[in-house]
Amino acid sequence: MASKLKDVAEVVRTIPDGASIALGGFAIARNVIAVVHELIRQQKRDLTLSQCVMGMDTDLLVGAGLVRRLIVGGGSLDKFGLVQCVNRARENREVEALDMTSLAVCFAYLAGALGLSFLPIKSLLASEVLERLEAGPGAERVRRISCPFTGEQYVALKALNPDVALVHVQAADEQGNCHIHGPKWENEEQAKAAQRIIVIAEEIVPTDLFRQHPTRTVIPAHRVEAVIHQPFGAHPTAVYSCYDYDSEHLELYVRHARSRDGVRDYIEKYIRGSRNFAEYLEKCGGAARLNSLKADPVLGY
Amino acid sequence: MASKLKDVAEVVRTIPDGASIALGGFAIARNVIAVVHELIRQQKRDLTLSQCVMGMDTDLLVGAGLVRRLIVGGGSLDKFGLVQCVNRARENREVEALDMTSLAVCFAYLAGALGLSFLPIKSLLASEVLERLEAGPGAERVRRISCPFTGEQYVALKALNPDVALVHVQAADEQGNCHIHGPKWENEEQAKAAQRIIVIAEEIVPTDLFRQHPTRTVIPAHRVEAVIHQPFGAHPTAVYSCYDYDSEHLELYVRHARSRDGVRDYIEKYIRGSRNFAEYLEKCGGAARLNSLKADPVLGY
Amino acid sequence: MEPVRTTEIMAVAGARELRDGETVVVGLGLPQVASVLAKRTHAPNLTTLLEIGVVNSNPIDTPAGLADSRIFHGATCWSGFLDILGMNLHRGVVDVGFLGALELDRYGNINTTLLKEESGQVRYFNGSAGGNDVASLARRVMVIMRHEKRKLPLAVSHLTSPGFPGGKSRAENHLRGNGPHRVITDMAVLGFDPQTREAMVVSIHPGIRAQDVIDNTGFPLRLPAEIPETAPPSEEELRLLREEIDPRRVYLR
Amino acid sequence: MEPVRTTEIMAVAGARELRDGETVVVGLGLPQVASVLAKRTHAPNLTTLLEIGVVNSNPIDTPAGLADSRIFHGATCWSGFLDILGMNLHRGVVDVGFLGALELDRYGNINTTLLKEESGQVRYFNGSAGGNDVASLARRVMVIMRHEKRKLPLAVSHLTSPGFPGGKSRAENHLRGNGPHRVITDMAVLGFDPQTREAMVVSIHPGIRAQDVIDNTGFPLRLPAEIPETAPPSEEELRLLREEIDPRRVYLR
Repeated sequence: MASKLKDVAEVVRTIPDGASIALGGFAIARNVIAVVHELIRQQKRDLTLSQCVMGMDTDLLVGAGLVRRLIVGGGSLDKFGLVQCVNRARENREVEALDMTSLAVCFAYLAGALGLSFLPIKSLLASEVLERLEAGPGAERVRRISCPFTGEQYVALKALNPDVALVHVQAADEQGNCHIHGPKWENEEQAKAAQRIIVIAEEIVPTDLFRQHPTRTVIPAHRVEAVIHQPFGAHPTAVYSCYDYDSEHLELYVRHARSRDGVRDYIEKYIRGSRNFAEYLEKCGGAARLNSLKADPVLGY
Repeated sequence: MASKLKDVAEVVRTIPDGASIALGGFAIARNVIAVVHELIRQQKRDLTLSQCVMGMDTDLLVGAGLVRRLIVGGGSLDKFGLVQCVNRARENREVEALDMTSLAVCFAYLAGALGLSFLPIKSLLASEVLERLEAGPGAERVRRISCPFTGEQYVALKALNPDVALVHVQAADEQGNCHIHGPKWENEEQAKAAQRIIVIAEEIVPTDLFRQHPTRTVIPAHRVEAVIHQPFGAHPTAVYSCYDYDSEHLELYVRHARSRDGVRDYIEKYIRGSRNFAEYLEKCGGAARLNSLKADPVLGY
Repeated sequence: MEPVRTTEIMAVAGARELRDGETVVVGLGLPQVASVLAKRTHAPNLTTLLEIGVVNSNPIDTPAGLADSRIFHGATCWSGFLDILGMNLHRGVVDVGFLGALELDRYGNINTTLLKEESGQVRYFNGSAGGNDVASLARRVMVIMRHEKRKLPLAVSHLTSPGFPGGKSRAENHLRGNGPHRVITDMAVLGFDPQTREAMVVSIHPGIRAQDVIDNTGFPLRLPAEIPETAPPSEEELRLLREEIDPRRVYLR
Repeated sequence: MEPVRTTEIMAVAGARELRDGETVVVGLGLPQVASVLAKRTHAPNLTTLLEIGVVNSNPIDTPAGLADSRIFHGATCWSGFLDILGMNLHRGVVDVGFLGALELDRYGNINTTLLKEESGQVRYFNGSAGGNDVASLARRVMVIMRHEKRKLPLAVSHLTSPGFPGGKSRAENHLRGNGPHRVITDMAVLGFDPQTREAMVVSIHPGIRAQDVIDNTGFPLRLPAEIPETAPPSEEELRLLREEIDPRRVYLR
């Protein structure tokens, strides 16, 4: 079978302005930072991002001004703080935020992954989360319905079928078969809901590894369009069994993210000022720093 | 944590007449034969069985006259033939057969597993399968609806929440954590849809095995009520990585299943005539025969 | 060289309908053989799915059916019905679905549920299983079956899996896939008229007369003025089928 | 022996609300500590779930949050949101859900989305994530938060996760779970009046005066004639908390 290995810049060039993108990251874990950097370098516009729980990935894209709409359950950088760029953009109405819940986003992905145009849910009812959706652009994604059998009231969620899913995984083969170690959060549903799946892998492994453990294949090759090989591609966020999050760099980012100027400086120095991800990793301390983050083989962090 | 290991007779005594049971078998693979035998020995009545593809398990239960209703996608004994007892009971209107499709049964289980009272599907439309359901007792399980967003027509399937799910797995711990090797067909959805999960395991393994490979846990302990340890408990059907199906015995069964008398004789000799599963296995050739069925460690069959 | 068998012509006809890069839900037997042949010739990037939860398996021993571990062998992914029938077929990414049939009528409707004997007695078979799902949802449906008058009636005695019910379009029937595309029999390859949606002859196998086909079909069959002959297998295709894919003649009887 | 800390009283109060054999969706911090304490004492068969797809993990290092690999450690199952929030919480098998809150009002409605400053400026926080799901679906909801007037207003400035909106029953609000059961603060344990569904005092922690509680609550708080004191931790509970569960005082500050 033909290899789907591609360079990150080459892949990002195929993502048009206005694209809807499902991000596979969660808070400070498995964020697709390498692709986020390239999206910023190529100055994409008017992106729609969807994610159960936003992390540094979404915060950076919003901070760089690439995002028109968010469809999310929540957001956090864990102990490092809030998604400050996202919240600032919300507070100043610079982004259209469709705030749902983690399960609502997950069910909308599931509907998309199953080829269903909608799925019912019992969350959201009797909350301002639903009222705000109904009062704004979110109105097109929710309807109050009742069960045709029991009459029970539900919120119908419109399926999410993003143009592209970007998922960072520990291991993939050149055809796109993927292993994810640790919790998968919404990765399987969001990937299978998307029109195009782009995988960023820490390691490229032989297809025989998937033949040896077929039950562990989370995303199968035939659904995957491209595989980007980028070790430490999620830095400074963590990848279970590969490396820990980089506390120093996350703290540095959070300090910058407090103000518009700070974010601009961060983006200039670490992203636009780097020709590629390797250069960024050098600025973060290079091999020495990265080695210090490597996961303990037993603990996985 | 307390052990959930129980004896098959003890467990089957807790299953009342009229119970709805989800069966984890598929054609001639991973049928819960040990439990089927005990259900027959204890002469349960008026059972409702659900399954994507019926195998020897359902055929035996119907042949023994224990079943009032079937909710199924199809049935087969692969190259060994048709589910003759089921088909004879259908032909003579001795069983209420709600014939759906494999995906419809799977979606009904999924709805049940997600706590949704219904799920839409695009199968069944413009078919006599749907017409027959609507014309009979199946009418309570299907409704024609349209998507609140797109207007597209769907069939709404009523959730399946069986009283009990019986699933044969390769390995479980005493608390009920389960590994299933090979394809899972509908096992995860049907188990999580059921009110009670009863697992039959070829092997009891330590909980640490699940802690070592947490991504492989298909059914988690907290949902499981009882674990029955019964090596070769699926005989004469196959269990991937443990043993192959027993062609001779399947052919013998199929010959008996051709007629009511034949099935009666089979049940008398092999089931009612055996005090327990060990006695049945002896009648099938005992250790020598079973060893000849053991799976090749590389091929898994 | 041994004369070409009808089953070989059928397998090759099936293989040639598959395009490189497509995703196919296969059944046991000739569909499996046709897919493997396509993979080994013009479609190396074909993905084969089994409804029970198997992706790209590569059996080295002959399976007794879909539940036989032999058919799981060499797969790159093991999942379940929800993944294959739900997240692939219902999702809309399955290009081709292969089906068998007890009966197939002029509108490509399929019966796999029951037959009615003259006595009026009904005899049941396997039912739908994934058949109705595949017929409702795959982009193209291909049926492989024997060419007999009783198996190709004007109307099926039970409509298990829809083709173009009532001769109406898929949209009018609220169905997603494009419906039946080819019916490959031991006499001919049939297609469907885009206007009337009735079965018509696409090609007739070498050595078969048009009259044979008409006589063995239970519904009026449209024939083109010039009837093409089904392209015979190439030497390489025959070599692959006979030496590599089914050397023991399990399916290519 | 070192005097009992408020955080220890809170952890113990939380632990005692959990029954053996129950399934609990926990968050980081005190809920986690309370669950572990319950497991080590009266509830060895407690099952703890993390919304991201973790069952019965047993961290040995202090996690920075839900996304920190440290919190996955020792789990018997790793799945995802669909399994934990869908096939457990939405399925209806979660007995207890622990939540935090920016604000909680007299009907147990929770705000985790935003705060409005005097200037009228809105400040956003984490939003719902799984919070609204847990509040809508868990059989019993337990909130652990600091006891401050501004955090316990008459009505939340944004109703993220419903308790008893409008003082109406869960059924009238079309919600499945039974709603808020206990609010454990650093001053008291609150419950909800089954008739009026308003928050009321269940017990007050040792050393706290009723007036302190009233003064630090933004809504009229019903107090029983005889106000029970929150039962203090036993020596064994203190030993477990201090020596085994949180020896480095990360959460029990």
